[in-house]
Amino acid sequence: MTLTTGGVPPVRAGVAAAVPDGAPVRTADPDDPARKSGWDGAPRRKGFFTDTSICIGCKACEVACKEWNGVPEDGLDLLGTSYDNTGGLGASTWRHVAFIEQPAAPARPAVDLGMPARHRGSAGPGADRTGDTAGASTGPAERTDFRWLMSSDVCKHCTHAACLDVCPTGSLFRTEFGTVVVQDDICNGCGYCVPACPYGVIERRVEEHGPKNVGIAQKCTLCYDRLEVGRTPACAQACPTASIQFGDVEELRERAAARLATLHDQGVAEARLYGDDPDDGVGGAGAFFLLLDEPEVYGFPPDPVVTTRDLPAMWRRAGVAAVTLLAGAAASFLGRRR
Amino acid sequence: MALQDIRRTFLSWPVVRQLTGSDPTGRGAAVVSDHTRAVTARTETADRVVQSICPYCAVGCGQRVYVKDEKVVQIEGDHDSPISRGRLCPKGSASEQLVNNPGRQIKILYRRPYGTEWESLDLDTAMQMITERVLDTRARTWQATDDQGRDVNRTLGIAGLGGATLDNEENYLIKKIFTAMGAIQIENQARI
Amino acid sequence: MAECHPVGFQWVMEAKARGATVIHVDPRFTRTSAVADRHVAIRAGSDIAFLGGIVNHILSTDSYFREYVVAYTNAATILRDDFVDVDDLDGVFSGYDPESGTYDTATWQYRGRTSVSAAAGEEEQIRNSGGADGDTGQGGDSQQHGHGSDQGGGRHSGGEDGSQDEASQGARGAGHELGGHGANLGHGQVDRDETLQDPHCVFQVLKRHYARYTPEMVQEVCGVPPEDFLAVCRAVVENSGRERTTAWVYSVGWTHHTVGVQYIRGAAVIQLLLGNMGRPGGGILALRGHASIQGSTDIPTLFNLLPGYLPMPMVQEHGSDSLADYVATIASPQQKGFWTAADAYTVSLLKAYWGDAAQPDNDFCYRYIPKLTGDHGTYQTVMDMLDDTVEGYFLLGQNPAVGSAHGRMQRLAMSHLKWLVVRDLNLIESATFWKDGPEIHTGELRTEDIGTEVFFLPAASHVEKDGTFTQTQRLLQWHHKAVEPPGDCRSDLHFFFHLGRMMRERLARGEDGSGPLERDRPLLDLVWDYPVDEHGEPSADAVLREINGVHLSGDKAGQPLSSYTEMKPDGSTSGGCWIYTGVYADGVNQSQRRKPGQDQSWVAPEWGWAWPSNRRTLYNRASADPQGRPWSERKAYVWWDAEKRTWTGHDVPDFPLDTAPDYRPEPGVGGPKGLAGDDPFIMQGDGKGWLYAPTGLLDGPMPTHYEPQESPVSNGLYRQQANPTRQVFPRPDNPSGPSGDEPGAQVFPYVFTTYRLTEHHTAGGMSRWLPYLSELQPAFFCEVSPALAAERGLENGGWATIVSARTAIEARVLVTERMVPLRVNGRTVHQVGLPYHWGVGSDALTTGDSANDLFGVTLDPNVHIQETKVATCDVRAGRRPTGADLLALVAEYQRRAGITLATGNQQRTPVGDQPSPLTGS
Amino acid sequence: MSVHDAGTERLTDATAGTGFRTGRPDGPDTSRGAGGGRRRRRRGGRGEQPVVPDATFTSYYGRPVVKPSPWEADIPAYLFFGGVAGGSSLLAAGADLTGRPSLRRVARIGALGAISVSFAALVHDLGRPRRFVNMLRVAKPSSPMSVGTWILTLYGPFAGVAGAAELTGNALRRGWLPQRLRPVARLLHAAGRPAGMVAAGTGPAVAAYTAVLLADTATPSWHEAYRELPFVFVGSAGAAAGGLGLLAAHGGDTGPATRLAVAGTALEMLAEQRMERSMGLTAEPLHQGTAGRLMRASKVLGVLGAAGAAVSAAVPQLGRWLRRPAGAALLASSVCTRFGVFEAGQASARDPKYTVVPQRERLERSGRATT
Repeated sequence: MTLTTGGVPPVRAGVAAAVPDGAPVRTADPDDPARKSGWDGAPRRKGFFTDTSICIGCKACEVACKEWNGVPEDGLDLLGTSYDNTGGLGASTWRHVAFIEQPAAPARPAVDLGMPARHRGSAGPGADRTGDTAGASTGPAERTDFRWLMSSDVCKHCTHAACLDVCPTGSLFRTEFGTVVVQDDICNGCGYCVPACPYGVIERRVEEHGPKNVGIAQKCTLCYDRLEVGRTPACAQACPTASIQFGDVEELRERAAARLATLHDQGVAEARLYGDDPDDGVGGAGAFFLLLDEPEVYGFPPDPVVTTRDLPAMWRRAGVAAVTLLAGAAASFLGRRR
Repeated sequence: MALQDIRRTFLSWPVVRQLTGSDPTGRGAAVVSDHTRAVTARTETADRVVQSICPYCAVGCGQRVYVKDEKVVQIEGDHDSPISRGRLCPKGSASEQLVNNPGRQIKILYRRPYGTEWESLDLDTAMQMITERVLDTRARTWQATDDQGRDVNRTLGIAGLGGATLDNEENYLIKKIFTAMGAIQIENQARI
Repeated sequence: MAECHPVGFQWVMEAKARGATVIHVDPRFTRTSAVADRHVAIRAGSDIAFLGGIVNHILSTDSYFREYVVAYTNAATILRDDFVDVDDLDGVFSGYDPESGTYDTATWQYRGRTSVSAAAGEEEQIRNSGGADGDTGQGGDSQQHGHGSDQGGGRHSGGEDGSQDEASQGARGAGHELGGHGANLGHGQVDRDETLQDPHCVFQVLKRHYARYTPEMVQEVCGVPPEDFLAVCRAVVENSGRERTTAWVYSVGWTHHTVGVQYIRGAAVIQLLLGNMGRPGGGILALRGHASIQGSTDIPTLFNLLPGYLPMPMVQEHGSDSLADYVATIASPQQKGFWTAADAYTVSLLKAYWGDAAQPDNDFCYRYIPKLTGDHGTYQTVMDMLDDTVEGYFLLGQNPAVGSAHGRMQRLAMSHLKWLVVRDLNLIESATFWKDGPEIHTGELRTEDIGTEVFFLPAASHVEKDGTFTQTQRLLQWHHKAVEPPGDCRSDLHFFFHLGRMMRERLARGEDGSGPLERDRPLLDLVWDYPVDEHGEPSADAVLREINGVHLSGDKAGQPLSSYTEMKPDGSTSGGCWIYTGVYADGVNQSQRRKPGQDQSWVAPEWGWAWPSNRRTLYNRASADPQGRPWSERKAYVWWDAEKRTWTGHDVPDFPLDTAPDYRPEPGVGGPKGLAGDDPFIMQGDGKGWLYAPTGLLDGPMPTHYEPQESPVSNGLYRQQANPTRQVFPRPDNPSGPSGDEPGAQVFPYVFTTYRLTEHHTAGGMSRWLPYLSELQPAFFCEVSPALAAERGLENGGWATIVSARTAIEARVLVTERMVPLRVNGRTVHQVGLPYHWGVGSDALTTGDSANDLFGVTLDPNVHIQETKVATCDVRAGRRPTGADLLALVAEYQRRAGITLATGNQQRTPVGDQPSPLTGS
Repeated sequence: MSVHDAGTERLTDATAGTGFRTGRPDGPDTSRGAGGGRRRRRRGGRGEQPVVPDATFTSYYGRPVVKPSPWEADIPAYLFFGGVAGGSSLLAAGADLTGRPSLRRVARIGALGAISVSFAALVHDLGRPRRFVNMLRVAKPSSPMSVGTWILTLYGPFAGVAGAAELTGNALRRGWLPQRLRPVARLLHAAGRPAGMVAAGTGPAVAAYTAVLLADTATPSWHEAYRELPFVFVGSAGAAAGGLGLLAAHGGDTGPATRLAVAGTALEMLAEQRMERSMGLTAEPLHQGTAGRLMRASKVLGVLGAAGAAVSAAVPQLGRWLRRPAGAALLASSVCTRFGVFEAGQASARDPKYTVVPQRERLERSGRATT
């Protein structure tokens, strides 16, 4: 391959340069998910740290992802949810930028007392918020802490990944990078991974988005093909403000902790990390976040747990139930015969 | 099928790999398919990569254009650029689609006066027709002097709008040919 | 900036991470506001009041950078004592002629000076603040951008009254055609009072002028509470001085006002007072919105300019046949700086155009250049189309049916053409207006009645051709061709080269083989022999070489020029654009340089090539103190090396390298040698940064607040409501709504403003056809506050109809607290936000009504740019009527508002309620 | 215009989900501070007792947090038929051993039919049915569907042999078979009993594992049911198998079917009640909408069916005409249970409340909440 320009080496060299530390460093962590999945000598686990405090909601990640992975366009609907017309992650959306508009707290307390009840399906937020619109009567002075939060969501590539656990074909697999990837040539579209995911990430592609990979479970691959050749995933490479950071999970966790400390020092008390804790319900996510509000504000589950954590108990219960049925059936043949 | 093949097929059965390899739970190395094993980034298999500049706004982000079999297969940020450091906005990230969009109009269309539909036209004919139109209009609307007899050497019958999305070289030729043919009403987005 | 230039915005985020304070002043709370330290909601169209308030704060608290101001600006310069400011004349400066709506600028001059020539484009604009990027978008990061501006052009003050044009020509100055080359000062000697105490010195005049711009006034006019305003003032002041600098970044929506140039002047005054020009981290940065919009003004596809900001000759000003006359109007040999070599630049251009035919004895074919007689700008041209004087129209990557003001006028004008050539990547609305435009739907046009012959020629994309873009920081970057264009797609280089070739071939034969006519000589003598490849594509590289210029004789004959200083007025050099000379220095295409940023200094001088002379920050002599030492180590950029007796630093010094800081020229010395060692503003006739522009502007020497053409409030400063020199077009098809306290103003009670979204690009030709972008913003919408939604019964996700004095459009509704009602002048002003990417057609993936249809045509007098960032409207719930009912609705609104031709079109606001006669026809 | 419609509809969701910030009447002021500007929604209007007292919660425009399964009717049908098959194999084995040929015949053929339909439903539900065989690439204990596949792989052939033996045995007896096939039929006949025994041994697994299949998801109303759902399902399977026996077997052979049906129904109901108690908020969907209607129907039909079966057994005169409707009711009850549980889960996944509130409560219980 040649590079058409003066004096710049071919892109292979560029690729090598893209791997910051030259040859991939092998993981030494015995609990590394890749090692536990049979990858001897796996490189260090790769992941994303998404710092939503510097996200500008440009959606470059969404487009770069679709471009690289050939993910189809999935609908031209205006959703009326701020600048989010994507809605959420799904089979044909592997990156999703959430937009949350938060009015400042009104000066007066106890807003729910005496307020008219809010009805499902009534008009837009504006229609019945007028009495409480800070700007309506008071000007901008009292709403200085109006916030517009933005956050780019993605597959979490969990340490304990329910989708991977429940996949009956081995289509979903743990890669040597510790990520979780669907093998399009294997998946038979059983759909089990869909309800298994505690974050609602993976989804089976429907025909309207076709024809590529219709009926097959689809989600972020953390650009497995790019990682194979030492490249940064498309979304992280495109991200203009480095809100999406790619790297070794271990290092990213340190970076995230440092960033959190900085924000706390700056008085941003509401900053918190989400998904970075190896002791959480999914064993820590490979893609974790710095948030400025509760996880559910962004559409995240506040305390996700990999469903298979309870699987041994489930099997036990089912075993007892099966024996009960066997015993019951046997018992039903006891007694007097008519 | 030779026995050897059967054996190989059997041994590559993930269940067997589960039982014999380092991945007993079947969630990693044991279940990888041949297809997956062969995966590589299309940036690596491209015939060449060409350095370019994003065509949208004027920040001037660097782009790398990957070409395979004379088709653009990927456009992404050029990390060498001190302006953009490899990053692109959503529009820049969509550049490949700008080039390869199946809906892109790549044929000349012609609408005759009072016509209700497009017709097709080949490039040479279109160029000939446009040349005629320009020269006819120029001849018809030529002003050698203004109403006070001062030389103006121009036509006010031909106008142009555009240039801000074009190359400097293109703008240079446009201004040069407009000026030489006496057409002065050339404008672009900078006025708008 | 985050909205429209996300990748450039990375540097803002980087600065913020290092402790910079980011303030965003915008009518809307945008993605930029979301990450800014402070968002200040401002009423659209009130920016001069805000900027003036900051000037007043700086002056009244003595917060200016005194050493910088005294040494580097014209603060100390003494003005004529017959200058009268707006406060004494109820809103106009001295010299105003209410009949023509223009100024005689004689009284604005420096003492001892008469007006030599006022140019619309003053140097500040060309080199620094730029006045006229019309592009709505924005554009880039950068140190100091200094995009060129495309000013000039004759004024249209109501009808083409030739005699009036002629008579007022001298008084108005030659702004029309002087283009961007800068104002001619005659000479560089001025009277100065460096104590800044003289009541007639610029500093004192400025102080008096802005004394009324108090925080309270700012609140009244802009709707910005004093505490917010003062917080901004403090941040700006605290972050300026020796150790720190503040940058002002505007997106070129600032130019979309009838006082657009003065907005930018306002920022320039602040930056000069605070010592933020020519220094790292300072400047006024224009964010431009098209890949090469900077290039298209440098090498202009603009009526009033030749390459390198040389003016197009105008009959009245330049005479019609003398090169010497022409050159004399550009710069006086006694003035300071590099414009004194305009003859060399012009002759080199003529040699590039006409080669061997251009000889000293024929004035280098100067006569071949067609002459202007007035305004031939795009809006004037559109009106000429309606008058059927324009037969043919080339649209080159531009979609005026959606992107220009008054879309209806644009489309109707195109229906008057004989032929239309559209070259674009997609089948844009301007190519299909004859079958699916809004006027077809209303019945105003019938496809079968439109005689316009339309050629749609698909264009090559950026990866299908070689060439350079000039980005917002004046950087030329080469893009390499990657693949051949598909199908019939061709580059514009291909199209125009072959169009020229075919025209020349035909003309050479002449009619009936009778040989060429005299008028065809400019075409036939043209240098038009670019090498082509096997596909017939001309070599962009060869064109760039021609732009750079070559030595034509001597031992270097045939070699590219390395600098514009090598250009000669004797015909021994050629060069198509003098400011680009050096892009082929040493015979190397410097725009192709791509040394990785990580392998070079932070200035990255080896990436691409910046005009002029690969200089990344303009006026960088000002980054050192008068003695040539950096103002501070932290802000060191360019300095005087006393040992080597040369200027040096991180960037290419923007100063004669061997001119020592203590050098003082003899009186009467002009040109580069006329610059004193402490004259950093080398393109200004006096070498100083202009706090006050004695010449060069048509609407005042200092920015002063005027209301927009349409405004719901009256001017809080004086009787004069809007810019008294704005260019109005009182035509039945161009009505304006009443403003302020005028009767009928309440019919259009709301302000609307337009803007871009991250997900789309301008008029949509490069975004609304792409699935990946269209799905992100799939429909035209309006943004309204909850309060306005309640007032008008709008529902989030529902429909609204927005009605202006011109038309009514419909949009989906986003109710959002990001839109804030403001308290202005004792009343609540609601603002409606409208992205302008959509248009009515049938080919794009997402279509919708066009926000620009709501606007009329009223222009800034200096640069002929339309006011498309603010106007008034009404908002109704639900969809608009269709067909003739739509026209009836608009007519009803016009009737209720009592709109006549006079409404909004009297340049001087009449006294009281007495109607005064119409200006113009 | 479809854009408009879709937008409005989605908006309604958004509006409902975003809600109007109410704060918590009995809690600390959550409107600012760490939770800055959270919007919370309280279910139920004033004066109405909410199911869960403190169900204020925040969501992203009311959008689901987890995704409902993409499964349609195939899967609950699969659950039902799997249950029928598993239970029937037990009944068949018992009948075989205790000499109840009509019950054996009905149960064996029923098991074969049910497992066939069940299998067809499973394949039909796949996004890529032709790739069904990929299920056999791996054996993953972590995947109930993988385990289930292997259970079915084990069970299916034996149930099939038993069923085939029954079908061919009948034909053989009646001399319908051509000469050539008779040795095969005799072989099948001989294999019938051992195969039936194996099928009976694995049948309970077939019936029980489907509960794990649902429970091993992030679907709130399935996962939270994991403790009791296997009992509900085996109960339902027993009831359904008994019902099938009642419906189709000869009256004299139906005693075990009756007992199994009554016991199964009782188990199902008891377990279901316990299950709802342990599920907390996520039990709510079992009472609402389609799921609620199905679960109510299941109970009514189950009670009627079981009662009918019992009465049939006790009063043979009534049994003659009551037995079959009772059997049908039991089958229908089982269908309703499976579809009801399925729908409740789907509904729970579509409403973020059932994901967010329990997790938030869990966090607050454990003291890990950040607010």
